[in-house]
Amino acid sequence: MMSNQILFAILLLAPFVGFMFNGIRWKSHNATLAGVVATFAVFVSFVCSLLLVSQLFGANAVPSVGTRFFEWMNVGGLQVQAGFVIDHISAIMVLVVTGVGTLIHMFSIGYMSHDERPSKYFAYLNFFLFNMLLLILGENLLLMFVGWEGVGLCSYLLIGFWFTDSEKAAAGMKAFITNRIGDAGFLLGIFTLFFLFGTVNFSEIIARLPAGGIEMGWTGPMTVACLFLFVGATGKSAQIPLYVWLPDAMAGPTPVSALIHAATMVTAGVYMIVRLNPLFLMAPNALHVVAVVGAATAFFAATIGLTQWDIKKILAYSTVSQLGYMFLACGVGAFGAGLFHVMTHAFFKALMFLGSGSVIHAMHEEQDVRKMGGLRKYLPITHATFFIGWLAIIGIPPFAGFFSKDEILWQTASSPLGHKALWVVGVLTAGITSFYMTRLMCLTFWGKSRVPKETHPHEAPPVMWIPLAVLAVLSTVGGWIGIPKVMLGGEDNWLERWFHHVIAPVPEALGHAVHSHALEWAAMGVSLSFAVIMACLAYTFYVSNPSLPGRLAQKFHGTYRLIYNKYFVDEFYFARIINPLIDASKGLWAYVDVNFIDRTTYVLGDVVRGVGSTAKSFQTGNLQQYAMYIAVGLAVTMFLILR
Amino acid sequence: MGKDVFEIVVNCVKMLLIFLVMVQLVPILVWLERRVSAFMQNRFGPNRVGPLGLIQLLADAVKFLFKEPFFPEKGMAVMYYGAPIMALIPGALALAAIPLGAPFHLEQFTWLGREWGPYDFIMQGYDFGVGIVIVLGVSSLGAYSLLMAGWGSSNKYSLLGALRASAQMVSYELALGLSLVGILMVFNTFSFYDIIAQQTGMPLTFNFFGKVHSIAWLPNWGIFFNPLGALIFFCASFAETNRLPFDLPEAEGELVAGFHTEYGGFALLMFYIGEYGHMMVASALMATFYFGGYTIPYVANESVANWVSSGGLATHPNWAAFLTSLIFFLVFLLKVFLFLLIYIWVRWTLPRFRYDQLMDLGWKTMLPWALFNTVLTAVWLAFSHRPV
Amino acid sequence: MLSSADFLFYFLGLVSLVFGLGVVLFRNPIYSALCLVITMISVAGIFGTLDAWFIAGVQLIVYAGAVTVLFVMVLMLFDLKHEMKTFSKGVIGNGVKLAASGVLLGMLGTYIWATYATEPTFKPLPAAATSSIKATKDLATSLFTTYIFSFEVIGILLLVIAVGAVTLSRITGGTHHAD
Amino acid sequence: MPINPEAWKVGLDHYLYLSSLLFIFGMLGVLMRRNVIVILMCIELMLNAVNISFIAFSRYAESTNGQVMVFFVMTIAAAEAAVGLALAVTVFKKFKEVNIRFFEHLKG
Repeated sequence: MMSNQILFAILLLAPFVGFMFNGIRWKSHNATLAGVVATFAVFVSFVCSLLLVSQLFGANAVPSVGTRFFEWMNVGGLQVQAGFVIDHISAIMVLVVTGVGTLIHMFSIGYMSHDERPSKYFAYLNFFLFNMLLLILGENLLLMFVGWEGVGLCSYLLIGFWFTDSEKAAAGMKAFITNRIGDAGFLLGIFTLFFLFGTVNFSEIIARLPAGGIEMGWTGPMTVACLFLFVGATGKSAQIPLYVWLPDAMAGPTPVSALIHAATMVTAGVYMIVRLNPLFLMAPNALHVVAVVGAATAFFAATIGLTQWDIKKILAYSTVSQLGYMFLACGVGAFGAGLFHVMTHAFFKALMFLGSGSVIHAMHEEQDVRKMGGLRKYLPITHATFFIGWLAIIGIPPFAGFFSKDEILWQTASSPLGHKALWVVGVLTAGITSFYMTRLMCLTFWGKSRVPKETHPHEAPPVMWIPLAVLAVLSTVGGWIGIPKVMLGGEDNWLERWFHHVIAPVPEALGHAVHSHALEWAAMGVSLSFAVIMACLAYTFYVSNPSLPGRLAQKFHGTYRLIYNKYFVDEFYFARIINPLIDASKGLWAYVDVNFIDRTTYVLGDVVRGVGSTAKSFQTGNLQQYAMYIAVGLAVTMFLILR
Repeated sequence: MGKDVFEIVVNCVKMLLIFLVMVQLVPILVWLERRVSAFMQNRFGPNRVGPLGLIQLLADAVKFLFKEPFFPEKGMAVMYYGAPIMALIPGALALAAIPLGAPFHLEQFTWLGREWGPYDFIMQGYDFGVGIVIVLGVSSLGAYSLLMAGWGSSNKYSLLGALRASAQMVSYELALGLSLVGILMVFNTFSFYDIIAQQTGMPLTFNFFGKVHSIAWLPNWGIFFNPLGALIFFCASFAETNRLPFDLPEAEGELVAGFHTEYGGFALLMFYIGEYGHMMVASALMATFYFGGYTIPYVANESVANWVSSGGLATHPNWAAFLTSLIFFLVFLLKVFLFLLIYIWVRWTLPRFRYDQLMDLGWKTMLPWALFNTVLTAVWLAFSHRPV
Repeated sequence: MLSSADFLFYFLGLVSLVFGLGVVLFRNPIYSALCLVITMISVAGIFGTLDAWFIAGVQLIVYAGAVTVLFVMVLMLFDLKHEMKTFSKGVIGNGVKLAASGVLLGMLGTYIWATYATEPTFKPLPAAATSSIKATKDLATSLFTTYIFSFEVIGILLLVIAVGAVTLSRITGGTHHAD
Repeated sequence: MPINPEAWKVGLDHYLYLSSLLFIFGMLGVLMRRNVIVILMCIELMLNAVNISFIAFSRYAESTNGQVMVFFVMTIAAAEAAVGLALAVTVFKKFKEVNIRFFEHLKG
């Protein structure tokens, strides 16, 4: 039996070894070898994480499995261990990341088979996974931050993977810079927490929380820390106001979008908040901010999704919207529901992204849905799996999305931290989601074919559709662990029992939850029927009566333009933030830099030059003179020592 | 620990004797060389003066002694005259460090009305216990003789010969030293006496995977333990002594006569003595390390002593001890002569190498093989004592 | 009464000092090099008086047999004869150099005299330890156990040096490109 | 000063005197000579002087550590000689002389 330490080491290092292997032979064109090695590395991690997670089950279950490799730093009061832990929260994340990661790696073997630099691609992908595992398993904020930065780097590298296209390179840059803003917030949050608790270890922070010391105001230290952390989360998880990078990030290869920008990395913010849930519960105002931002993001992103024509952009905005849901869940204190949605979303969104990858592959890199349609008969497997994903995301029972989304909506309505208005927004968003997802299905797979004559779509090879099939199964059954109480006759579902130890309940001081079975059934019915109605509407719009959308767009011209151009957010950022910053920087350079800083350095330089020209006379280049200095120095030193 | 006067006198005499042995063997070798080469080339060789031309040696010596000594016009006197002397010293010192016969013990005896002894004598000039290191160190000084001769003559052929010679000697010293490492590992000592003692006796005995095996009809000689090392050592010693096929320093076709172009008469004779001295040292080392030194194969040392004392050759035990040692000395001399004959044989068989071939052979063939021999011996030693 | 070992030390010490001075003072570098050889040999002998026979042999092989041969060879290749400018010029500089060396020597001598002159001479080694075999074995043991890391590092250094020396000697020009 | 016969008995101090004298000789050579190769030789002289005191102390303390040190010093000395001579050869190829002053051209 291997010790946990070895298992952890293999778990962490397997992707790193894969990265080294592919990184060293980065010039190779052998996609199969690179892909198989990379996939195998991740699969090894998956097996290790299964072995480790299995210790949380059964009669001898332990609350958490952890190990410490070495002391990373010990400076003053700051003591950081290179320690890793799997508890009930990280267990779900690590299984999702390695499991879905394995499938996406496998898919990539087929998808990247014709690429020029497959080894480089798989090296980046493995390195991403290594960093993601650091982020998830790290027992303290600093390790998480290392992983956090690492995944940011990999995301940048992979978005700009086809860097010869300057637009794609720019997209990578945008993602990186936007993330930096969030990271700065995250770092400030870490500093605040260290200042408050004198540690960066998660369990120690939680243990040192003041008992019952809930901060009601806006300026309490914990509220400030939580808000800083949330800024970090908005950057990484693409929330208002920092969501702008995620749609552009679709410039990367589609499996990357599936792995990084849908299933794993973007949920890091949610994961971080769930990890620190007792802390956030101490700062209800911060949670309100989280909830409002989450709801707003969900709604806005969904509306933008209505008007997009690029298949990946639609999915990207859908991702932003779903991430909003997760933050909404966290904001109302339903952390378990949030993590539940992370998991189900990882399944069905990875499925849909990979499906779209399969479509794009079949269409020879065509991403515009207007040039698709009727693909069902060319891509039967892709269509079937995509169909399941569609059912899951619009929330049709018994598919995964229904349970998690319903849990979030019900918690929003019933939790003491929730609000009716948030619920309304959530339901509206669910409807809109249903609409644009159906639109996507209609435009891509159903209706008449608009495929150009020279394109001959073909079904993907097995190495690509097997991951789709596995993900489809997971999207179907993945939600069954969280069947609502009312459906089980009042029993706690598996998920609640799983999270029993690690997710704190909303404190009594903040009010009481609403308990009404009737209300819950009603809410479920409302959201479900709304989603079905919107889906039918979309079917009417885009299959039965294809001219209707155009006329509507003509009629509500202003609104359509506003939404189509993504509310002009990018333009706003440029006009109000980026350009003023550039102007201010130029002004600073022209006045402050030239007049003060440069002058100071000139003076310093003159001083140094003067001293140097004096000292120069000693440095003649005459070796024997140097030897003489040594001899004299030796004599003087010996005199001083032997005196 | 004041030493006895007799002991000191004997030691001095011993050194002198070793030097004389070296010097006196040279004419015999020269005669041998000429006769053997004549035999190999189907000629007669010197056969007119005395029986088998043996008196020819005397005539040669006289000629060398009475030739006019000359000095090159722009030469440097110190170096020019120092070089031949330097040629003699390393050979003699190195030869003095090698045991030429078994040590012998003298009982207390009365002579000139005084009690002397008891004494223990070694048939060797001096013994520091680290024998071979000193021998190698001393014989490496031979390069200076050539360099001084080349520089002191103020002749470009001499200089070129000297530079070639010293480069060659420095290069081949590496292979020479490394080839000995293997046999030193086998015997696990630096001392010549221990090495010879381990080669005494009859059946070739060795460990193989923890079991002791023996081959009854082979003597217990070093060459069977380290044949590759012996081969490399023997080849490298040719270069070390500047003999054909490695006699680049005096390649007649290119450099007139190399470093001794400007020498004649007695000084030239001294260079010859130095060269033959080096050959003798190499042969003696060869015999000591790989062929049992002064011991007689198939015969135990004690039986020699018994034969001497029982055969009535010597009545007094001191004389018996001395005679026994003398027999061993003759045996050793025989072995040395066999190797010297091989030297001569090779000289008249193989053509001269080109200089780049010489360097390639030294650095790219012998050095790696000597290293390989070391590793091989280490592996062999590690496994030979370990049962499977 | 001087023992023979003491006599040997004085003799070898004198030889090494005289020829060491010769290295510094001879105007012809070849003579300097030959003086160096003799100094090396006598230093090897001094090692011998201290019962370090193995080191003495190595000194002969490495210093006298290889390093100095290299010096002599290079000097002969350069064909350097009598030098016009043997010593560096400058009254003040040379004065400082001489003074520093003299002060250093004085201090060293005083220190040695104050510290070690009253110390007993060497204890005679036990019979087993005088055997060169044993001493050599001890040396090898500490070389290959305690100092194994330094030993390996030195090996790498030698490799680097070999490559560096070959590279340097292949350079055709001087420090500046020939014009 | 009366001559004390005991003072002539060789002890550690005698070796140290010899060592320091040789060292100072070598140092003078390094400081005063112009020829690079002679300077290198004087460095060898200094190293030898140090080796003497190493061996003397090793004998005095009856430990082999000093001899190990000497071993290392010899190795370093050989390496240093090789590189130094290679440099000298390089300089000689350019200037046809090996004066130490030519190393001044290395600056910049």
